[in-house]
Amino acid sequence: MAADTLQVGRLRNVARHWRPFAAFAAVFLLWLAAVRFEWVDPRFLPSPDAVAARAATEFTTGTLAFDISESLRRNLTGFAIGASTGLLLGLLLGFSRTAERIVGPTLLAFRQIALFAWVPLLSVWFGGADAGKIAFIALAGFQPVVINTWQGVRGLPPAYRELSDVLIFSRVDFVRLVALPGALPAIFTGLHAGLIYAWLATLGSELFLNVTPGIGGRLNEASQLFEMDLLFVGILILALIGLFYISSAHWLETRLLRRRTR
Amino acid sequence: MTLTTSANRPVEQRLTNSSGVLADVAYAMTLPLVLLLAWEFSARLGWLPEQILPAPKVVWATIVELWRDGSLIDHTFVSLRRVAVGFTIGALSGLLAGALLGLLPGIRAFVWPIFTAVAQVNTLAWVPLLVLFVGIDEELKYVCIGWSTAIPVTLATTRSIANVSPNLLELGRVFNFTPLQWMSAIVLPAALPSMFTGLREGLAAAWQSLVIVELFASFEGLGYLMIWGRQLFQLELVIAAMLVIAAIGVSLNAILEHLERFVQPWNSEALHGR
Amino acid sequence: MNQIAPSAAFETNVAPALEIRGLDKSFIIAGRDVKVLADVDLSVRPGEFVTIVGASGCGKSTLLRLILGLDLDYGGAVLVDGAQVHRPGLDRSIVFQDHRLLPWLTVEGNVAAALRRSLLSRTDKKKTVRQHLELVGLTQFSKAYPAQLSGGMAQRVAIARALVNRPRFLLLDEPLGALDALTRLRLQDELKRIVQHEGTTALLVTHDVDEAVHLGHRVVVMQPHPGRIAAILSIPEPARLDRSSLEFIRLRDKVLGLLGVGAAEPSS
Amino acid sequence: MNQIAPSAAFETNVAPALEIRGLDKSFIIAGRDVKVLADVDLSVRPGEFVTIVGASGCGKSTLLRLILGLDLDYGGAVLVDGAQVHRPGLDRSIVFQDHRLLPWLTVEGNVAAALRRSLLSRTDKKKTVRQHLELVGLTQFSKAYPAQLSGGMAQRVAIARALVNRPRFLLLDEPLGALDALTRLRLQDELKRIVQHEGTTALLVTHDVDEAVHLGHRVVVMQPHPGRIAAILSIPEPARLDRSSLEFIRLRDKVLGLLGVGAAEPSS
Amino acid sequence: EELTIRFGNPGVGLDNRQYSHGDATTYARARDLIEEEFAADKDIKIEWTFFRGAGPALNESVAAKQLDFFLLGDLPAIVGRSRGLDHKFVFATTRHEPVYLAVPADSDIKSIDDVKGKKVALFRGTNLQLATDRILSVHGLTEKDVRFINLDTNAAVPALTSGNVDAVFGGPEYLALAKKGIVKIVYTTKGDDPTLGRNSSYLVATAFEQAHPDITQRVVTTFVKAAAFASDPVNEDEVFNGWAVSGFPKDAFEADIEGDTLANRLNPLIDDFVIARYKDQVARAKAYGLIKGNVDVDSWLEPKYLQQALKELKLENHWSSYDAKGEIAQLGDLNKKHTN
Ligand SMILES: Nc1ncnc2c1ncn2[C@@H]1O[C@H](COP(=O)(O)OP(=O)(O)OP(=O)(O)O)[C@@H](O)[C@H]1O
Ligand SMILES: Nc1ncnc2c1ncn2[C@@H]1O[C@H](COP(=O)(O)OP(=O)(O)OP(=O)(O)O)[C@@H](O)[C@H]1O
Ligand SMILES: O=C([O-])O
Ligand SMILES: [Mg+2]
Ligand SMILES: [Mg+2]
Repeated sequence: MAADTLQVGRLRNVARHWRPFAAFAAVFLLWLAAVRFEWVDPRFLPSPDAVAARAATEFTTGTLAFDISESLRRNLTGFAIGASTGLLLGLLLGFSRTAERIVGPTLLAFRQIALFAWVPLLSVWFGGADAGKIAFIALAGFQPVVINTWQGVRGLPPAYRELSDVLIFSRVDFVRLVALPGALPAIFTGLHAGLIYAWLATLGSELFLNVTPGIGGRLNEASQLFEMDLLFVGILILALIGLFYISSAHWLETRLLRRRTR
Repeated sequence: MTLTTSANRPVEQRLTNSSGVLADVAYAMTLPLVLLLAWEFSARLGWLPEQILPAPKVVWATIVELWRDGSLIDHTFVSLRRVAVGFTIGALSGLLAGALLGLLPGIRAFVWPIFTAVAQVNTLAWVPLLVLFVGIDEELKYVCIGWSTAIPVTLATTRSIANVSPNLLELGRVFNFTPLQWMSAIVLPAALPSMFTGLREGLAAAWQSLVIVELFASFEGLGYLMIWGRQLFQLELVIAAMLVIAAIGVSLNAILEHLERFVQPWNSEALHGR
Repeated sequence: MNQIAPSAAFETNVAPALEIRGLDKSFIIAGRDVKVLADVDLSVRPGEFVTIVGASGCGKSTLLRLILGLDLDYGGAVLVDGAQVHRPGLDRSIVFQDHRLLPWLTVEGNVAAALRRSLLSRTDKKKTVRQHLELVGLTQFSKAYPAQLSGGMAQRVAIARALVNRPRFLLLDEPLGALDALTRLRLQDELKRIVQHEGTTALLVTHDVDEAVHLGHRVVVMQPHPGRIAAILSIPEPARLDRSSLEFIRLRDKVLGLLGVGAAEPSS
Repeated sequence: MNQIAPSAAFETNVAPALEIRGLDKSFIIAGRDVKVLADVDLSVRPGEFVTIVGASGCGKSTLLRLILGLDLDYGGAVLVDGAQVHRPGLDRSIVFQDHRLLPWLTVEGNVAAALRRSLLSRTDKKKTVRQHLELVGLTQFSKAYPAQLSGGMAQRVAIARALVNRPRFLLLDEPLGALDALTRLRLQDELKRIVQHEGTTALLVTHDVDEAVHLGHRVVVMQPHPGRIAAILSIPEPARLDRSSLEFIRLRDKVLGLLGVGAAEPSS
Repeated sequence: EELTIRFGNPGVGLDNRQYSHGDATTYARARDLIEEEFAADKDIKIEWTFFRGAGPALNESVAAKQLDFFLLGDLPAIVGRSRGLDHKFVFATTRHEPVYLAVPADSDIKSIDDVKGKKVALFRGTNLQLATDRILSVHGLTEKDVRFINLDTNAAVPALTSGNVDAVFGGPEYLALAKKGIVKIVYTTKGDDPTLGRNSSYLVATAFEQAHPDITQRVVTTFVKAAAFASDPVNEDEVFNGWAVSGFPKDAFEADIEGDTLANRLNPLIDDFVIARYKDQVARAKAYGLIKGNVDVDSWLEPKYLQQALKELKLENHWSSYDAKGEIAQLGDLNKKHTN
């Protein structure tokens, strides 16, 4: 019977791999039907083959591949800067009660300022070129990471803090052996959110700072010229890249956290 | 003899409630004051030209002026209304969706990837499309703000529920709890801290989205004020709007935090002990 | 209170309340498939008090989890009243080895949690919660949170919670482990009385062999690697009643011997 | 191994390793100020093994926390080697009542965690971790995670962790509570041997009076409401060595009597 | 030592192509005329930055001291100037840039008069707002007669096509949509009152101009030469080809210029017309609260480089100069040829 259950488990795993695709397929069918039966004004909803054709030309004769790589480069650079700064500051705030009391409230207040409100200031301070964009993306990635890391460390069960007191852990050991692993779920929440925001900011930076190659500019072009096929290509690419980011983060997370619970 | 050595633990413990709050406020004000002083000095010494960073007194004068002519209140009210409606819609649907996804791993397996994919396409990209379907009036603002609120709330709720300790979940099975009891006695309290984090994220996202959507299609609101300030290259207007947004954000956040403490007495009580 | 049910009263022709047949259970530990329970057979009659002793890690807690229906991934059969166990039920209640109190509920609230499905009126619920807190000596702490309790106090709350619902089956995983000698003796007698009085069928895991012999109609001795039943000893009622009786001491030493302790603990 | 230090060897003129004077400790529970330790005085000499028994909730764990320096909010003085305790130190190690293993580290990793501050070479660290896992019988589980252990196994890991650093003071909060009789006896003797051999000063909290008398040079009996010392009994070496000696049984019964159990447990 | 001359333009090509269109400097960019001019100077590098159709972002970069030469529409230039951005007005890049009224293909709006009471999209705070306001006032309307909705160009297109607004005032970007049949153009400033429409200017950062007057002169001369080339009707096709490097189709330029001439549109002179238009814009911007301080147009102008260029190129009499009302004050050679 134990062996049977294992078999069932394996089958269930296969099914699990299938399910996400089912949802995507359903949405695709819905789209096809909406086009076919004209549920939506055809000017607003391009057909899948029009979008596919546009994507093909954009990738072969157009600049889309380069646009994507430029957006990704900015996104990753900015996120790396923002997330690592956020992680370090978050840890500092989590460990040092004094740092927390001095910096914490201001940080929370700053976080309440909408991201896009920073565009004019960052643009004037860093210029509208790559420096300004990356600063903006870094800021976006920084905020959720710093907050979640900080709260994650703060929320560590007191029992674990005591334990590291008793084992006389150095700061480094405390971070490595207790705080980081203990705060890891929270930190991952922060990184997830940070990735999402940094991706939003990448698009935003390409729309609100000056235009250089990137997906943001292409989306803007699509909506100005009312080219719905290009708009859909852009949206699909945004979704795919975001999905890739999130699933990689999730994969990493489950690998790291897997063995903790029964 | 009570021990009051140089060790800071007992001192900290004794600084409960009233005096503790005072000390906290003193600490909290340090950094803003330092920043303000640095800002004022650099303005006085002319390190930063006015176009790069207007002096504090210019920003203050702008706030006073906006206050006098009533436009600050008008813009604030409009934004608050939009955020209130959008956030409520978004938070409720996010909590609901998150609860469903967190509780039903079967559905989660179907929907999660497509949800994450769609969540990656942010307000900015949706707006041109959304305008076609919901128009450009208040509905557009509510939908955008609600959407951006719902995403972090859903994410956090799903994760917090999916991460509730299996040991505690088991307990509910042992007591044969009805789904409702199971939710109220185990899942909810266990997930509450992260859910509140999600709500706070959602609130922040609501403000983000407000600015974006007020840029796209609005004549009023704090976000509009900010965009207007940028358009006219009046950074003092931008900073004034930022300050007001931050002040409101801090207050709303404080309310959420208070609520959080209120619904989790076990945390605050236990903290007093240990 | 009437003194009933000497162990002789459990005739073999009475339908068993709990029946375990050919139970096998494995876990994957560090990549390897490890068998933790092998071929366990056990029949428990209604109203019987069975105690289980055995080395650490021999699968006692696992066995209780399977009886509860918390884990269905095993070989063999677990039957309660003749029916295969599919899920936990209100008929079976447990004191977990880790007390598992809900940190967000007060002592009172934790005990009351077990009554959510009960049909009692609100005042009756309140009353029975109070009575059970009295039973474990924690009336004064009814408004405290778990983080404010000592280890033994938390364990007593868990006992109150398991009893409050008057279950037909009581599964107890070292419920008295963290208790001081006095409280322990008192609660042992309370458990014995309750089981007898209510006709409850009880399975108690313990490391205290005196406790096993004092409480059990039968003592199950388990052995590790893989966990299996080494012996089942019937305890005659006189031995259960008098801890200084020669029979009690003989049985205790026999259990100790089965556990491999023989030489260390002298029989007086 | 040399048999040293009968309790008579602990002269009063030796400077105490640990001295507790007029200790008072209160907690706020449900809004009220509750005194949990009142006027506790205790002197422990270097190399002495002191065991503590007392009702659940009488403040035993709290006392250990204060000795560790985890909580400084109390009245009175706690002196280690004549100096007031301000913080935990590598000289004092503890087995917490809840084992407190770090869930994200393997068994091995949890034990090695206590060696972070040690000056041993890497290979020596590995070796001593392995030795201590052997000592508690968990070599096979060195790569397992805490969630995969039984309650008793987790407790044994915590014991290995406390010992691995060869501390001068060993604080043990019911370290053997979840162990089966055999393992328990074995570990009792190991503890006794280690303490004697290394000259460690040990404080052990237990609910098992046999254990208290078997291990302690002195047994501290505490009483609740508020927690205070009711009596301190010196155990002569012969009684400690022979569990069947009349002296052992007399002392055990005396402790039980002090705990209020007198009548229930018959002296054989 | 090394010197980088940094040029900025508030427009960008399709696919983010680093090209723009609509004036002589963007034609020069397409044909590398500046690069050619400085080809011999090994230590001088040329750098172009194209901003997405927006003065604000360009102004921010000017404040961050990242640009030396840049083109700006009238209002953004005035706004930057009012905030103390230190630059000089060296020549006019365009004048009479038409404003169009676009409506959905099936709309019954037929002229300016029909927008009364309608929902109209408008990008506030841009020179479009001031241009629209003048159009309304010339037609006897005020902003109050119309229900304006603040929309940027991105949102205006879908809003218009989905029927969320009834009309939109905008630039030549709507010509392409009209060609696709998605909207139709029912009014343009072309041929209407000559003071309607928008103007733009070329500006140099004062710091650069003072440090490198010689280079400033060479830049201005190169652009004026390009303007002269572009103003010649025989070159029209080549100019459109140059602009089309930005990715926008030639026929859109043809449609935009229809009924007007490049000679008229690209006239670089700082004449009374231009000065009057800028002064009027300053007054209106103040009236609308778009700027706080004053902008003294006269001290902003720095025509000496333009004059020197015209002299060097022997073009003093090439373009006509106009009076404040837009009537010809002094007939230039171009118009003579043209009228002949
Ligand atoms: N979730 C799990 N995953 C992997 N292994 C497990 C799991 N739970 C228990 N085990 C293993 O099963 C065996 C039996 O565990 P169990 O908790 O039943 O022992 P026990 O008899 O209750 O021991 P103790 O007296 O120490 O509580 C142990 O070897 C343990 O490592
Ligand atoms: N953090 C805390 N906050 C409030 N009260 C506490 C806290 N910790 C302990 N107490 C109280 O202090 C008293 C003593 O607790 P302690 O844990 O020291 O008891 P103990 O003697 O170790 O009991 P046990 O044998 O059950 O472990 C108890 O009444 C408990 O309620
Ligand atoms: O160029 C303008 O943004 O008006
Ligand atoms: Mg167990
Ligand atoms: Mg304790």
